[in-house]
Order: sequence, then structure tokens, then C-alpha cells
Amino acid sequence: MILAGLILAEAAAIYENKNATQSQSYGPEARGGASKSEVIISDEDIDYPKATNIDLLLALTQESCSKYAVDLKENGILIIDADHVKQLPKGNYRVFSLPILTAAQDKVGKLIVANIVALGALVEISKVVTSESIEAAVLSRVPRGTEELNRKALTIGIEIARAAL
Amino acid sequence: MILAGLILAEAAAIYENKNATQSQSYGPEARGGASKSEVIISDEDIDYPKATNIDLLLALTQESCSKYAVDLKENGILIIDADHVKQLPKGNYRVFSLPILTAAQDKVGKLIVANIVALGALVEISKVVTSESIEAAVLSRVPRGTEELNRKALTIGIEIARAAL
Amino acid sequence: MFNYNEYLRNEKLPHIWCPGCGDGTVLKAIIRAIHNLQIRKDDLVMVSGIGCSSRTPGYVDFNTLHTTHGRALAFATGVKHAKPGLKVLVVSGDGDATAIGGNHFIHAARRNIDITMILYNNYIYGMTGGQASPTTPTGSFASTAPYGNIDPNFDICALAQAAGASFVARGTAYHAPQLDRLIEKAILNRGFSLVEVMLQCPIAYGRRNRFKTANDMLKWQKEHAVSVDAAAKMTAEELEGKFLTGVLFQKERPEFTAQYEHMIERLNPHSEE
Amino acid sequence: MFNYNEYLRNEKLPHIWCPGCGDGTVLKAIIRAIHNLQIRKDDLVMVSGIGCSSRTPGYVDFNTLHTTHGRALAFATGVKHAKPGLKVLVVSGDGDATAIGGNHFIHAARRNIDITMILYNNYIYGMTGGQASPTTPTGSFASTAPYGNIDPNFDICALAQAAGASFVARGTAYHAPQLDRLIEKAILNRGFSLVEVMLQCPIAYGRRNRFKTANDMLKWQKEHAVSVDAAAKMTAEELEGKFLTGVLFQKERPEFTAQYEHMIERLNPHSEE
Amino acid sequence: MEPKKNALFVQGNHACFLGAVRAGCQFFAGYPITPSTEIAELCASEFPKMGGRFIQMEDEIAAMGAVIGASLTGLKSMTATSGPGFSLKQENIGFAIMAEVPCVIVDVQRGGPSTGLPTQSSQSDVLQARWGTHGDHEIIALAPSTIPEIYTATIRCFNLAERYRTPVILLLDEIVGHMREVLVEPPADSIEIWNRTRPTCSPAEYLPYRHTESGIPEMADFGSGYRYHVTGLCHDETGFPTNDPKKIDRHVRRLISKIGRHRDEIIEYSTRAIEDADVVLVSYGSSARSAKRALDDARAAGLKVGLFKPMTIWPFPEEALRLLANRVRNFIVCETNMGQMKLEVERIVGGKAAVHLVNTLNGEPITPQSIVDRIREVM
Amino acid sequence: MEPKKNALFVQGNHACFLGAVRAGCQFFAGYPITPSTEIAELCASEFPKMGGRFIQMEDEIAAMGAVIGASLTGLKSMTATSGPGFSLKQENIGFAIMAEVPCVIVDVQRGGPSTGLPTQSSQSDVLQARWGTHGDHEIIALAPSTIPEIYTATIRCFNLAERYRTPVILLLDEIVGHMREVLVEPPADSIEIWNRTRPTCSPAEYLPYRHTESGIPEMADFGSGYRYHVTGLCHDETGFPTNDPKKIDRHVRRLISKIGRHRDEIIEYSTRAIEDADVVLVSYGSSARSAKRALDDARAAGLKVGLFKPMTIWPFPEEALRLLANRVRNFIVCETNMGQMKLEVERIVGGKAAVHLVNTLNGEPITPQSIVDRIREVM
Amino acid sequence: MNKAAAKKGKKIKEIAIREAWCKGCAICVEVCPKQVLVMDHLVAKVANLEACIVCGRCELFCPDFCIEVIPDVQDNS
Amino acid sequence: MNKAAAKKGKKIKEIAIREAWCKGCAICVEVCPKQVLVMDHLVAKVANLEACIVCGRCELFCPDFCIEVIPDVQDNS
Ligand SMILES: Cc1ncc(C[n+]2csc(CCOP(=O)(O)OP(=O)(O)O)c2C)c(N)n1
Ligand SMILES: Cc1ncc(C[n+]2csc(CCOP(=O)(O)OP(=O)(O)O)c2C)c(N)n1
Ligand code: SF4
Ligand code: SF4
Ligand code: SF4
Ligand code: SF4
Ligand code: SF4
Ligand code: SF4
Ligand SMILES: [Mg+2]
Ligand SMILES: [Mg+2]
Repeated sequence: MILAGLILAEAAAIYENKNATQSQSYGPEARGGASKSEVIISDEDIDYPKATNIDLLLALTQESCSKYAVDLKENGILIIDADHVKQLPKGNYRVFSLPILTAAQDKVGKLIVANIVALGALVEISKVVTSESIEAAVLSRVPRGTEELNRKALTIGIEIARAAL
Repeated sequence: MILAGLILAEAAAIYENKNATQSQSYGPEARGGASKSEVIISDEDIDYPKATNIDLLLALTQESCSKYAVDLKENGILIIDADHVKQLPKGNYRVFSLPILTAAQDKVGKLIVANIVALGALVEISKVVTSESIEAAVLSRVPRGTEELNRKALTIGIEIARAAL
Repeated sequence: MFNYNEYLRNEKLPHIWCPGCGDGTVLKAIIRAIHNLQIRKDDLVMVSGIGCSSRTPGYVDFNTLHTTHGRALAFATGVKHAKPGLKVLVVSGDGDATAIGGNHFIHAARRNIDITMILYNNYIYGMTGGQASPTTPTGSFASTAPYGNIDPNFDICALAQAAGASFVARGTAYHAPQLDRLIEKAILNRGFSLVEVMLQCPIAYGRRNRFKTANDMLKWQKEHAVSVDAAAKMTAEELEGKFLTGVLFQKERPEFTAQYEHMIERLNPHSEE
Repeated sequence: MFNYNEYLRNEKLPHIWCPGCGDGTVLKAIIRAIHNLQIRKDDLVMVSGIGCSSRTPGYVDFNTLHTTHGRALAFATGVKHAKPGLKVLVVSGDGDATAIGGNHFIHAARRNIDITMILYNNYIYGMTGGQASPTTPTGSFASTAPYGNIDPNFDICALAQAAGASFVARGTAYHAPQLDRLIEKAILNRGFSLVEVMLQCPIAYGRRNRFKTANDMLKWQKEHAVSVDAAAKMTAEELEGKFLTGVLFQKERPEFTAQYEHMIERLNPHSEE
Repeated sequence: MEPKKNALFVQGNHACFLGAVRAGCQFFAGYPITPSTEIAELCASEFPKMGGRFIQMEDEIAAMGAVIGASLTGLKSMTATSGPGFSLKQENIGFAIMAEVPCVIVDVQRGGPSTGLPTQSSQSDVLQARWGTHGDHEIIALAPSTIPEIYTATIRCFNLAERYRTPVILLLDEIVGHMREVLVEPPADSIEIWNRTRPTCSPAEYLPYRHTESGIPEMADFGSGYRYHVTGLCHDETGFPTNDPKKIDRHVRRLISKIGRHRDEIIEYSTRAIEDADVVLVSYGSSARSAKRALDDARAAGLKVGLFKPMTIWPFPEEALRLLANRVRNFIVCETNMGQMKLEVERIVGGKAAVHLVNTLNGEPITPQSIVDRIREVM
Repeated sequence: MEPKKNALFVQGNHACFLGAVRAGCQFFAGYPITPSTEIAELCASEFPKMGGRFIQMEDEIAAMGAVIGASLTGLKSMTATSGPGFSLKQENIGFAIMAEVPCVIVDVQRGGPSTGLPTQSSQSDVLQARWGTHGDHEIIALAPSTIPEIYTATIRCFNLAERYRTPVILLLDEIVGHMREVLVEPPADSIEIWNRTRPTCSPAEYLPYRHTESGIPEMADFGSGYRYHVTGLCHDETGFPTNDPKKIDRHVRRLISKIGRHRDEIIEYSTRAIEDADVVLVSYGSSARSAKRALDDARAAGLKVGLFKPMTIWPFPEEALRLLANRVRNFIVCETNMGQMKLEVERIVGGKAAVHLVNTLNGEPITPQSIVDRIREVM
Repeated sequence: MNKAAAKKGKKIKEIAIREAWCKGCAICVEVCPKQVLVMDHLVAKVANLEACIVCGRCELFCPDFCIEVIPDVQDNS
Repeated sequence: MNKAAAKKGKKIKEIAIREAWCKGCAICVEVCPKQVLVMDHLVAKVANLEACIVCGRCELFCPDFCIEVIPDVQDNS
């Protein structure tokens, strides 16, 4: 998910000239994967780099959903994976439960592009950047040769979000 | 010579209840031998541990004599080895040129006790401690089995000093 | 079939190791060995440095000491010398033991101090995310060797032997069933004993080096390990690219803390009276 | 007969070494070897750590670098990697190279980086006045081993070989006439080369260990050294207590900076155009 | 889509790497440690393409040694580490100071002491950077707060190292090291690059530790024909060890004063809204981000707050802060440590104003709100 | 000849060894370095006769590690070194702080930075002793001036280490380490010996890092039936690593405050003739000898001079000095370094008085005359 | 139960899998000589208990302490 | 002069001893096969120059750069 956060922030910062920062939290050391990616997008200077009162939370696992939902603000957007997050956190949120992982597996054919699918959905729901920006940002970050795959993942993400809107 | 300085200071401190300190200077590291041993004996507290205006200098080599004589005070006592120190430093000193090394070699039979011979001479000339104190101090510091040798060295030292007084 | 719980700090599990990581397999072999030798938990001190493998002591119910990176053997030497009655086990990674900790490694071996070292060799710095270690095979990929590692790698067992270790053995995670016996032998040897375990790090090493799964890596271990006995019957050509497993070296030599005790006795001949 | 002056910083002489110390003898052999190989003084960097032996660079008219205790090889690795055209010679003591510096020693050997190391082994920490080193023979006396050393000692050459050095040789101060040739061969080897020289420290080691004079210690060297050729014809019993001299090991292996250059070329295939 | 020109969206560690390249760095020796490892990884992958040289050493001590060795051959050299490795490098940092070998040491701070909090942030090596090695010495250390600042500060570290023949420390922290922001690399010709002064005299005349007017001797590359001696022992102008108390005194005083005498050129700091401020925040590194945000929030609430932000934390902008203390009654030092810089601020302010502290010790950044709260308290 | 009763004429390093033995030290691990080596040599020759254990390790890092390991088994443990070795030990000193392992580190200071002046004296590790290891931490350090003081201070170092579960630093310098004076060992029963508090609860209840009232948890010996975990990572009361910001905060603050809260018990200092003094000398270690002599000379010349001599330099006797500053106009810090303690004195005095410096940087002691000269200048 | 007993053709009672700790590495599936185990949604599952020969390999190899092989112990053992 | 020449029975002209640097270790005395050198007041001295066979050992072994063996070079060499 770090990559998705990074791409999102980059879309805002490089392709839309907004101010954006991205940061992440790790487990006990730098191994496997970082556990949380935070993106702040703003028209003003971003000084404090941690997201406190967050507008949108994307959580593909139950654990991360339960852990981080507390920081989501009243009426914030919560995007979750329909299959992996069953227990909704208490609070007043706009919840979008989408079959992200299943879509990645079944419709794109590769589970590892789930983050790009999620990104598509996120952008479609939040409109935080344009779909052109996100596509440009995705294509500039993914390994050469996987452009088509990722473009498709993005489109699928947008589609499943549209279906839920 | 470190040992001689140490014994002298110990004679004063332990056997005569005076205040005494002993310190030494080294070459570039702690190897072979330290180059200078300083002893301060006083009835008062000794705070500053370096000898500045010294009463007595014992120098068995030309090098040490030339190097350290500058710190000897006017009319101070300068004890030198007659065979190894040929060039006297300028200044107003009471000079005692004694055959210390030769005496150690020829009269005691061991060159390594030259420092004890020198010590005997020094005490005899300066009277800084009694001959009883210095003998007790020597005997408490030298390796077991060498007591007689060292006692003899001390006596020879006292004798050659007497001869020069 | 085997009750690990007795030796585990169960409340600390599941452990932090990644899916398929071999560290857990080795930990289990260590527990079995200690159980088989009936060592009292109070009498055992397990010491580690820093790394994924060095997290092992946190999970076992002994006196456990998780030190600084590379320094486990130095701390362990203090423990053993101060209280020779304790059994001291060091667990360490290839980086911890032979990169930053290489000096303590050869000196513990030289002194032949009675410490048993289990060295988890996964050919990589796991904890920090996949940098080359002194055992990363030449040509392999690591985050600090993105074009293939140009460094030659240590033969850790040969190094330990040359430095003076009195017991040197090698096992693999794939040969888990034999691993406890090797560790038992190492613990029984009075002196510095090394058990190098070749094991899989599917995340920091495997992913970069065309191993798709932990099972692929176990298979690699199976195919490249040759027991000393089997090797005796093989030609040099056949052995090319393989590594030996089993007890590679063992020789009785005076042990450090015992020598120190003798010295104490020598100096205090009547201390018993 | 030989003009050492050309290579010496004459104004720094006489050197600080004690009467009869073997360090001067080794220095002379190094100078002869460099002269014979006609290496330009500007192209040679001599690096040392801290110790009596490590004072050597101060006396020779090369690019000279007197680093921190034990770290000569680390600094030297930086010099060589940054400017591979330079010849890099490291001089070090047994303590400097194998106690505090042991890790850099095995890693320089592992990398097989083109550095020639002349290791002055006098079995003691000379500079600090006679503490035991990792090569102080078991049973010998040192200020920190007042009842006879209980530590086993390293076979430095075996250690270097196990770690990966491509050239390993041993000489003695007594065999000074052969020493320059050994050093020449070491310098000519492209890779990590070790020449261990057994030499006398009459002050910090000799005095404590019943050697009355430097000559007695040279005699000991003469009586205990056996050339590899001679050893080939001797029984294990006859070799008991002796040490081998000459070229003990040599094997061609890829050199670190050359490998790095290849990698650069690989990545910039058209850099010549 | 037209991407922003020359804009990169990069981590602080990446910006540090880019700054180093821009400054002319050609040598990196290191040992991996979180949260600094990305710098090494970038050097490993990019240097060989540019003719630079990377090496992963066996430990941090060796890495520091290799960096000094490489610099002596004339290459601009650096290493990067975090607290535990920074502790290990201290002895050889002292060597670089004594032997006057330019190099840059990056410390991406994490929580300590000891292994502490490997993946969380802190600024608790600030006084270690100043006093970590034994013996008397001066040091230069910079502590940037943003990704563009990291880029510029890295270049400046190399410039200062080269000009003053001294190791320079870049103090980052996990937050700025790992967060990403936009970096627009300035055009090459807009950046000044300083190089060490090499001797122009003949080799026979060369004195590697000459007492020049500026206090900084010329430095020759190993292998360039100027054969000289480098040692960590106290030495005289020739570079050879000396026991002469006068020469030693002169040498040590020059080492110290060569930094002190050029404070004006070395020191860099910025201020914000201090003109009419009743309370001035003093902050640096990632904490200065929280302070700036708190300032803006406080100003919006009508509170007269200013910010004093040193970029060079060593030497600290002492004069400037002292002047400010003539007027300002309250300073609040904001830092993620137990108040290390607060001690220095207290000393400088010398009783003329109250010095307060807002800090965290648990790896978390300071929240702007906690600063605003404190501002209200002291006002 | 009747020798003085129980009187020994010994070096400072020897007095340190004797003090350690008296305190109950049974373990020494070290690596030789001038001017500290005599301490190791004495342990090597005497410990085996007394059942204690000496080991010469491969380097200073290992020595520090071994000392910590030994202390965990319950033995009082120490090491001794000088500047370069002290730099190397810093990482593991941080571990001892974090894991709360009592031990004593002797640093016999010599001239620095780097290899510097191996056989000459200085006090230039004073701030390194305070800040040498990375991360936030408190430290206790003592700096005695005479041979009898070294004996007592060594015992006190062990006592403080044991009571506060923390490493304690004994800062000697080459002058006091190598000079000889008379030491009269006090009768055994006149010396108080403190031992670590061992748990009395059952092993199941044992919390090795419990937040006790005093702030200092009980410490069990390895092998005594209390099986627990020791780590350099931030941990909670159980000793296991935690990422909980609240627990981390609590832990780090306890580590720091356990020293701060007991300042009164820890801090020791002495004064001489301060009642009517116009000028007060602040000095410690060997320099305090020069200061005392200067004081006596100045008093003899009718100058009203006093001496403030901290024995515990960390934590510094801050309150006492601050009180003094209410009355005294001029302080002269006398130390053989660039003015390291002067910085702390300036901070404490907080502008209420002028703070001057008399120092040397070349390995030589300060002459009493130079202090007297300075007294006349500032008066 | 000791190894000897395992070899004596013991029967299986249960392969207990602590799902909460299972990380889905599939090592147990691979090492089982009788294909008793399968992966199911990234967690190991027993698919074919009857085939089990109580060899203990799955338990031995699981790096996560998830598997306990529980043989069917006869009363007279 | 090279070694081969030395072996060809060259004659000695002078054994130059830099007394100021001589530390009196007596190594030269010991290694000389012809007892050409002796110790005199802790400094090496030439006692029997005629016996010298120009083998160069004294020069080679002196650790203090004190000895230079100067052969008697014939004009036609
Ligand atoms: C002094 C110091 N340097 C570097 C690190 C960072 N570090 C932590 S673990 C590690 C390497 C781990 O590799 P290895 O020992 O092979 O263990 P693994 O994780 O592979 O089991 C490194 C470099 C550190 N913690 N301390
Ligand atoms: C970090 C550090 N530790 C210890 C020392 C003290 N020291 C200087 S030289 C030396 C040992 C020298 O022994 P060796 O390397 O064998 O050289 P030798 O003097 O025998 O030639 C030691 C321990 C030091 N200078 N620096
Ligand atoms: S990174 Fe590698 S060694 Fe570390 S836990 Fe993961 S798989 Fe195991
Ligand atoms: S102490 Fe030993 S090694 Fe050092 S100079 Fe003297 S004789 Fe040589
Ligand atoms: S005990 Fe053996 S046969 Fe039974 S499930 Fe496990 S591995 Fe398969
Ligand atoms: S081996 Fe263990 S962790 Fe892996 S899949 Fe099987 S039960 Fe799960
Ligand atoms: S050249 Fe040979 S024979 Fe002549 S003096 Fe020297 S050692 Fe003796
Ligand atoms: S070998 Fe050299 S130093 Fe030794 S006695 Fe002969 S001339 Fe003098
Ligand atoms: Mg590893
Ligand atoms: Mg040596």
C-alpha cells in the first residue's frame, strides 16, 4: 500500500501542482512491509506531516481498519475491502465496501495489483486528483512492461467504485 | 629511575610521615621506560603535582641532564654520573659528579642497581630522608632475594657521596 | 507430538517472522535439543545480537539477552566467564555474526570458551530489508548489490575452525529433523561450538533471487546440501557448488573458563582448607 | 651496499624503536622490496594503525597514513577503492591486526582487495608495555597474563587463508635476507596478500620471557622456523612446536576493485565512445 | 498530463543522495541501518553508473575509516547511519577532525538510547553530534526540515567540509528522512560548489598542516606527487607527531578556531514573524515543521509568536539568538528529545528570558496543538 | 623503622583498583590503553587470587559487552579505558543505560581528539561522558582529584551503579591516574557498600522493569530462577519490546528521572573559603589541585578567592552553584580542556555573574600561577 | 509420544492447526508425504486426515508453531 | 653494488657505523660471520676490518640503519 500512497501523492504534487506529502509507519524494523501510508494533499504548505483528522481511510485488512479508523473524521470516507473487512468500526463514516482484492484477482488477473485497483476506486470516490493525473502517476512508477496491466487495474478500480456510488 | 623516585617518595611518605608525591613523564607511549620521575616532599599539602623550581636533580645521562637542568633552582643540587655526563649545564648549582654506574658495575657487581646506588648518594647529600627510612623503603620495594644486593648498593651510594662531600 | 509450549513465552506469539521464514524452524530445533538434553531453563542463558534471527530469545522462557548488533558473543563471554555454571547459547544472523560481529566470532572461537552458537545463515540482512551480507553468494542480488554481488562470501565453518573452534557443524532448515541432534552435540561439546544453519529468508532474499516461495528455497537447500558422509564418496566435481552438512570438525581443546578455574586453583592451593 | 636513504625521511631518524627491536629490520626489507619492484614513491600509500610497528609509515617517504588502532585496513580499503591505481601497503602489529582489527582483517581477505599487509608479529602489545595479544603463546608471560597466558593463540596465516586471502606468507626477522623476496611476491599478487613476520620485541616480550637479548630471540626464530620446502620432508613429530615460513598459500581469485571496474563497464557499455 | 518541470517526489533520504551527487560526492562507504539505509541503496545502484564508488563495509567503524581513506585520495566522500552506528563512528570522526579530512556523515536519527526505536523518529543525537568523540574539538552540523532543505543542506555539508577541511554532520531524523515531498532540483549553475584548496607550491615546500592565514591548510591528494604524513597524533605543521607543548597548543587551538573564526560564513538560520513576537519558538529538523504550523495556528488566533530556526545547529547561531533575547521574554524550544538544545538555548539566553520546552520522547512527532497550548500557557 | 599504619604509596590507577575491590567488584573486562592499563594489569594479577575474574577482550566494544553480561549474572563489574576506547564503548554504554545494568566505566583521560597525546593529560572527555552515546539519557560521572579521593570515588561509583541500576563513569586523567600519593585505607566497617536490590517476589510475579516508587526496579541475577528478557529496544515493565507510545514515553521518562529525582543523594561537591569570596574557582579532577594551590597562594596575597569543587560532575551540582551565583560576581573555571564545563557553568549561572576560563590544551597541567594571574585580572 | 511410537504405525487422531498463527507459507503442505493438508484462503487446512501416517513432518516444519500432530493413543500404551 | 658482486670475493673498503643512531643491540656483532665487529661502551665498533668478507649481513640486520658496508670498488668494475 506504500506504493499506492506514494503514487497518489505524486499525482497531486507533480501532475496537479498541489502540495502533497507522503509518509509511512513501519513495524519493528524495515523488513517486509510498512504498515501504514499517510498522504496529505493541500493547497497550502504542509508542515506537520502526520495526518490527524483524516478525510479518507483505505483499509484492505480488518486489522488496519480497526486500528486506524479512530483517526477518521466525522463523515469521512472509509473504503474497505468487502471480503476482508467484515467488522465495521463505530462512528459516522461514509463507507464504501468494495470487492477490491477479488476484482484484482478475477478481473485483472493478478492479486498484486490490488493496490492500483484500490487507487482507482479511491480517486473515483474522492476526486482528490483527476483520473488523468492518477494514470500518469501510476504509469511513471510501475515497472516497464506492466503498464497495460496497471492501466487495466486502475480502470477496474474506477469501475467498481462507480458501481458503488 | 622511576623506581628510585618512587622509593624516595615512599621513604618520606610512609616512613617519615611527610607529604610526598611522585609522578613521571613518558615518551610517545608507555613502552620501555618513562623518561622522568618527579618527587615532591613537603611538610604541607601538595596540590600541584609538578615540580617547578626544583631543589635537586639526579641525571645519569647527558640527555636528561641537559633537558631538565633548566628547572633546577639557583644553588640547587645537581647529581650527575661522572662518566656519562660530561657537559655541565650553565647555571649556579652545587654539582656532585659521582661514578654511579661504574660503582654499580664494579663495586656491587650489577649495573641494574645503579638507581639504588644513586639513591644512596642522593639521600646522603640531601638528607631529605634519613638513611634508615630509605633503607626500609628500598627493602620493601625490591624483589625478594635481592635485599642484600640492594642494601649493598645503597651503602656504596652513601659512600661515594660521602667521598665527594 | 512435541510440547514446545513448555519452553515458549506463548503470550509473545505469533512471532514477528515473515510467512515461510526459516527462523521458526531453527528455534524449534533448538527447543527440542534443549529438551532432549534436559537442561534446566534457569541454567540456560540465550544471547543474541540484532536481526530477525536475533529476535529468537524473546520467544523462549530462559534467561534471555538481546544485545547490540554484532556483540552477542562479547556479552555472552561476560556471562559465561562470570558464572561458568550457566549454559550459554548464542543465536545470531550471518550479518550479526560475521559482518559487524566478525571479530568477536573469531575471538570466541580462539578462546574456545564454552558457548554454543547457532548461526542462522539466510545469506542476507533480513531485518533491514535485504542488504548484502558476507555470505550473500557472489552474483546474487541484494538491495546494496543491485547488479549482482561482486563480494566473495565467507565459508563460516572454515573460518571458525581456523580461528580455533573445537566443534563446527552445519545444518539446514530443510534438514530440520537432523538439526536437533547437531545442536545437542554442539551443546555437549565443552568449548566453543558452532552450528551454522542454512535457512530461507523468502522476503528479503528469496524475492530478489527468483525464489517464488519458501518451499522453493527449501528445495534448494535439499538439492545443495551434501552430508559429510556422502561427500566422502563423491568427487570434487560432483561436490562443485554444494555445501557440506553434519559435524565438519571436532577436536578436544582446553576450554577458557576451565583454564581460568585451574589458574585460580593454582594460585590458591589451599583454598579448600 | 643498499641505499635506504632514498626512501627514508632521514630527518625523523633515529626511530623510536628500542634497542634490538625487529621492527627496523622489517622496515628495511619492505624498502628493499619496493626498490626492487621499482614502484614510484608517489604511487605508494603506506597505511598503519597504532602500535610500535604502526610507527613505520612515519619513517618512509611515501604517502603515509597512521590511522586509529586496528583500523588500518578499513582506511586502506577506502584509499584503494577510491584510487585503484595506487599501490597500498598496510603495516600492522599482531594486536592491531588481529585483536581490535581482526574484523577488518578477515573482511579485507574475504574481498580479496589488492592490499599488501605486512604483519609484524612480536606476540605482544609492544607500544602499551607488554600486554598479552592474540598471538602471545599459551603459557608465555605478559603484564595481563602474569601467571602464564591461558588464551590459545591465532595461527594468523591459517585465519587469513580461511577468510579468503589469495596470498599468504610467513617470514622472520632472522630470515631478513629472504624477507624482501617474500614481500615482493606479496606485492605482485593482485589481491589481498599477507606477509606475517615473526620478530623480536626484546623489551615488552623478551624481558618477561627469559630472553636476555635480542640475539637470543633471533636465535629462537632461527631454531623454530621451518621453510615449507623443508617441512615437506619432515614428520609431524619433527614439526611439533615449529612454525612454517615461505609462501604458505597462493591462489588466483577475482580482485575486488577490478570486479568493481568490470561492473562499471558492464553498466556503461559505451563509456569509451 | 504535463508533469511539473524537474520536479521529483522523493523521500528525504533520496534528496540527500541527490544533493550529494550534485555536490560532487563520488564515494560512499556504509553499513545498513534503519532509517538511513535508502541512502546507501541509492549510492549502490547509481554510483557505478556515474563512475562513483560504493562499498558496503563490515561495520560502521570500517565505513568511517574507508570514507577518510577515500577523501585523502581526493574524492568527496560520505557515509550515512543512525544512532547506534553513529556511536560506533565517533572514534574515527575524531580522527577526521584531527587529521583534517573533509567528509560528510549523515545521521538519520531514530529513538534511543541503544537499539531503542529503530523505525521511529527522534532528535536525540543532537548533543552527541557535538560531543560524541573524545577530546576537544569543534564540529559543524546541519539539521534541515524539508525535502528541498535536505537537498540544499547536503550540498552545503560538502561545501563546508571541503572549505574547512573537517567532517560535517548532516542530522536528519526518521520523519524527514522517510517522508516524501516535491523536490525541484535547481539549475546546476545556480548552485555554488566549493572544493578543497589544493597546494600550488612545489612538493618540497608543501606543509600539509600549515598555519595559513585562514587557519585552513591546503590539502594534497594522495598520489598527486605531494608525499606527506597523516596521523591522529598531535602533530606540527609538517604533519609529524610532536611532543612540543607549544606546537601542540598551536595545533589544537587552530583546529578549534578554524571553525570559530568563520562562524559568520558557516552559520545559517531563518526566522519567521519574530519582529513583534512575544514568544519565540526555537526549533529545527522535523520538529520545526510542527513549530511552523503551530506558529501559523497561533498567529491566526491572534497570538504574537515567532520562530527561530537554526539550519546550522553546530555551531549554534549564538549571536542572533542572544540579540533576540534582549527583547523576547519567552522562548519555547520544540524538539523530539529530552531538551538537548534547550540546554544550549538556556546558556545563550543567559537568564534574560524564560526558556520552555515542548517535546516528545516516544518516537512520535510533536503535535502543533501541544505547542499552541504551551504558547497560551506562557503568555 | 615504623611505617605509617595501613598506608600505601600508590598511583591513582592503583587506588582505583583498591577501591573497586573494596566495593566488591569481582569482574573486570578490558583492553589495554595508556594511561589506564595499570588498572587492568592489577586486576589480571590480583583477581584470580581473590576469586574474581579478569579477561582481556579483543577490543573495547567487547570489553563493555562482557562487563554488562557479567553484571547480569550478579557480579559487580567494571572496565577501564581512555579516550579512544571510551569512544568505542559508547554504543554499549547506551545499552547498559537502556537495559539498566549496573557497571563502572573508568576513563583515564589523555589528550585528544583522536590518538592525540597518549601519555599526556587532559580533561577533554567531560562532555563526551555526558553525551557520548546516542539517544536521550542521564548519566552519573565522578571526577576525583587526589589518590584518597579516587579510592573513595571508585567505591561510590559502584554504590551508585548498584543503587540506580545504571552505568557510572569514573573520570580520571593521566595526572591523577599516574601520580603517587599516600593512601590510608579506611577500616572496612567505616565504608558503606550498596548492593542492587534483588527481587523478593516470586519469579512469576517478577517485573524486571517495574515502575517502583523509587523509579528503580529490582534486578535478578541470571541463573537465580527469575527468567526474564533483557533488550536494548524500548520495552515495557515486563522487559519485552513495545511500540506503544504511552509505554515508551513512560519508560524513557523513568530512565531519565530515576537519576534526576535522586540528585540530592547522588551529588557530592566540596567548597573551600567561599564564605567571603569575591571570585570563585570552579574546578575538578587534577585541575582542582592547581586551583586549590592557586586559592591558597591568592589568599596569602590577601585576595578573597573561593573554590567550588564538584565531585559528581554529572549530574552537576546545579542548585548549589546557582545559589552561589546570587552573591559571587566572578567565576573562573579551571580545566584542561577548551572550556567544556565552562559551558555548563555559564548555563547555570544564567547571566548572574561573569564566567571566565583558565585552561591548557597541550597535555600540561594548569600552573597555579596562571590562575592567580587571572584572579587578579578579573578582580 | 516419542518418535519410536510414531514409527510403529500409530493412527492419527487430529492435526490441530492454530489458524490464528498460520501465516500461509504452505510449507506444511509441501512436506507432508501424504497430501493430508491443503491451503485454503491463505491458511493451512486438513483435507484428508485419513491418509495421515503420523510422521510428524508438518508439525516439525511449520515455522509458526501452528500444527500439533495428535496421534490416537490407545489406552494400553 | 649487487649481491652477485658481493659474492665474487669483493674486498672491503669501510664499514661505516653511524654511532649517533646505534642503540647498542649487538645484533651486528652476532650476525657477522667473521667477528669483524665488537661492542664498545654500548656502541658497535669495527675491530677487525681485514677479516670482513663483504657479506653485508651486518648492514642488512642492523635495525637502526647504522651500518653501511662500503666495498672497495675497482675502477674496472
Ligand atoms: C550498530 C548497528 N548497525 C546496524 C544496525 C542495523 N541492523 C539491524 S539488523 C541488521 C542485519 C541483520 O542481518 P543478519 O544478522 O543476517 O540477521 P537476519 O535479519 O538476516 O536474521 C542490521 C544491519 C544496528 N541495529 N546496529
Ligand atoms: C582504540 C584504542 N585502544 C587501545 C589503544 C592502545 N594501544 C595502542 S598500541 C596497542 C597495541 C599494540 O600492539 P601491536 O598491534 O601488537 O603493536 P606493537 O606495539 O606490538 O608493534 C594498544 C592496545 C589505542 N591506541 N586505541
Ligand atoms: S525478512 Fe527474511 S529473515 Fe526476516 S523474518 Fe522475514 S523472511 Fe525471515
Ligand atoms: S616495545 Fe618492543 S616492539 Fe616496541 S619498540 Fe620496543 S622492542 Fe620494539
Ligand atoms: S503427520 Fe505427516 S502425514 Fe500426517 S499430516 Fe503431518 S506430515 Fe502429513
Ligand atoms: S507451515 Fe504453519 S504457518 Fe505455514 S501454512 Fe502450514 S500451518 Fe500455516
Ligand atoms: S660485511 Fe659481513 S663480514 Fe663484513 S663486517 Fe659485515 S657482517 Fe661482518
Ligand atoms: S646492529 Fe646497529 S644498532 Fe645494533 S649494535 Fe649494531 S650498529 Fe648498533
Ligand atoms: Mg541474515
Ligand atoms: Mg605486537
